Amino acid sequence: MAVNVCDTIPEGKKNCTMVTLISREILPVLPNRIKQLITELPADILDQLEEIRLRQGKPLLLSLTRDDVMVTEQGQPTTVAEFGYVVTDKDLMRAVQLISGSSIYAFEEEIKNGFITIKGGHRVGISGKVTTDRGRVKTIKHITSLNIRIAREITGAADRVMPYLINPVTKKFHHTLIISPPRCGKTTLIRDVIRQVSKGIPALDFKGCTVGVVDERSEIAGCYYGVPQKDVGFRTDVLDACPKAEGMMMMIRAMGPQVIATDEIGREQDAAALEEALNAGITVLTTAHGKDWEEIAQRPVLRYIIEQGIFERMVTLGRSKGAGTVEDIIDVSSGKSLMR
Amino acid sequence: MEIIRIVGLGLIATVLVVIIKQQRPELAIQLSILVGAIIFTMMLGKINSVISFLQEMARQSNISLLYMETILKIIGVAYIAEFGAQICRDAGEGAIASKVEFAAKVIVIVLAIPVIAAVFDYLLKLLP
Amino acid sequence: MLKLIGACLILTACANFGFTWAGIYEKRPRQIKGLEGALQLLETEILYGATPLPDAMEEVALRCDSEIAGLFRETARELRKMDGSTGGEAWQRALDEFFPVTALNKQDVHILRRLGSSLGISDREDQAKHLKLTKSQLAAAASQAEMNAKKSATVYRYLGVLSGLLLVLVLY
Amino acid sequence: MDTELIFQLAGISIVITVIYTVLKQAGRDEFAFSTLLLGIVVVLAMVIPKIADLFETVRSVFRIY
Repeated sequence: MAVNVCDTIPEGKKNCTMVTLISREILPVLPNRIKQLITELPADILDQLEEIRLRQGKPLLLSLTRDDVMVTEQGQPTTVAEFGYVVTDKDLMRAVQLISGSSIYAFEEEIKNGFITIKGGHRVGISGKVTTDRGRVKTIKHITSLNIRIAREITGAADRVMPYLINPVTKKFHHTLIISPPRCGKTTLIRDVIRQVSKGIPALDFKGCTVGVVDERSEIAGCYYGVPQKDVGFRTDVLDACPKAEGMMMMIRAMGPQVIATDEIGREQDAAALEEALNAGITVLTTAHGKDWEEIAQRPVLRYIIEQGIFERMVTLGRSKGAGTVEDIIDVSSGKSLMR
Repeated sequence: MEIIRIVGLGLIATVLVVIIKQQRPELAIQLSILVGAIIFTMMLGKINSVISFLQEMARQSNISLLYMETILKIIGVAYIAEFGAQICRDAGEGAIASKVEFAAKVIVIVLAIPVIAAVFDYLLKLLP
Repeated sequence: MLKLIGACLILTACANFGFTWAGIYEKRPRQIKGLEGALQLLETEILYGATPLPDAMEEVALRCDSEIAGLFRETARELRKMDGSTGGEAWQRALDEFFPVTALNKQDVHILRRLGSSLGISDREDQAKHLKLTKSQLAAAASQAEMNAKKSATVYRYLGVLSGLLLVLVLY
Repeated sequence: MDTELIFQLAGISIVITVIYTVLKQAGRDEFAFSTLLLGIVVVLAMVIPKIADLFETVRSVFRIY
């Protein structure tokens, strides 16, 4: 049984939220010409919009849920590259300035990491000519590509999975690993799980508990100047742009969380930090890149973590019914699927 | 009293001219010209009455009016020339002043020619 | 009597004009110095605080000389509008609006304009370099303005009163 | 009426002298000079009618036509 989390939201509401979201949060950071082109697009394309890609000298590309589309000079969607509006270096320069609020210097760290989070929690990926200093990335000098990823916040995305993640008897949250290939709604799901855990779920008689989010890539909470732009619940503390292992230790030391949430674990230090959290009696919620758990087990660190029996639940996501389809939920101790 | 007024005016004007002369002689000259012109004009009214009296006398004593008028003209020319020459000399331009005076002398002689001619006529009549 | 009142009016008007003119000459070095200080604050904000431009501008507006705070406040306001204009453009627009109410001359504004084109488009060190350059240019302008002011302010004050007097005398 | 003119002229002369000095001190020599010229012209304009008056009177008094 596979469920698309997007289906849980009424169609009309989704439409209007998407268009207003784009006009309020995405358009202000686009250069005028591109802004105009996107404003003129029909609402159903805006509704499916996931990424806006600006590449110098290449046509403006909009990634939609299923395919991608270009925009002609007249503001019409097209699939022929030759007709597409070609992004100029001026467009890119303006876009970079607008994205950084005309303060590129304030985002040096972010640029080193390859992305900037803008207001509303949307991430903008950057690439171009990198200058290095003693073998380490110093800054990206000539920015030639931008990828504006529209962070969809789907309240209620986790409604279907929450019952499986909470122990019906002890009313405690299980250690959970979310496995998903890229662009399948992993972050959307973990964000909503965090929100629900933080707020509590009256229907399941689950009282909210303190959540510490170590948001290394500013993706879960979408922090803009440290303030979460997404609803992650009121019992949630966010360590923005903090290395995971260190961040988890910081959280454990001082913030006293009952649940620690991070995204994309995979390094050795992460495993050590996870164990530390377990020892402190903290529940862990995290994600990993991969198709399913067999694939995950190929990677030594993840395999080690899984073999330790840390996780009690594993949620796999896929695109079989659009982004955010929950493919499976596995009870690790018995190895059985809970959804079938 | 007219004279008090004029002397007072002259003194004040002198003080002013002296003050200005140190810095800007060209302006001082103009001031002195003005003062001279004003005092002159004031006095001309009086001279007018004197001249009228003289003319009356001449008419009563049957002296030819031609002579009377010539003399008056000569006095006028002399006055104006004196006025101009004085100012030039004040400004330190003695050369121009003497030229003006020379011109005045020539004009006076020219004006006096009819009178001189008359004198010669009489002399020729007296010497047969 | 009427003549006297008129004479007084002309005299005060001319004197006032002279004093205002002198005031402008005296204001300029002060305002340039204020600008220098403000840019120093901005440099600190950018170099050590990495404060985003709108916030940095507002911070500077609060802390700098009140005479030139308007420039920074206006820039911050323009930036906050989020109407697709970059920091440089906001700066230029603020300058256009702010310039007429100051004693700055074209040369000073030109220095500031040049700063605008590099505002916010590079990393911290680069920004600091640009700000330093602008500051040194302003410092040169300030010392020149000061010399100018010393000479000109008194002259214009005298000239105002005296020309008033002259006018009165000529017309009296 | 005529005495007033003397004071007016003296005043103008003094003011112009001061302006000239001030401008000269400020290093605006050409300005100073033009002010002076202007002053002389103005003063002349006031003096010349007076002289014309005088000459006219002299001519009428001494019957020089």
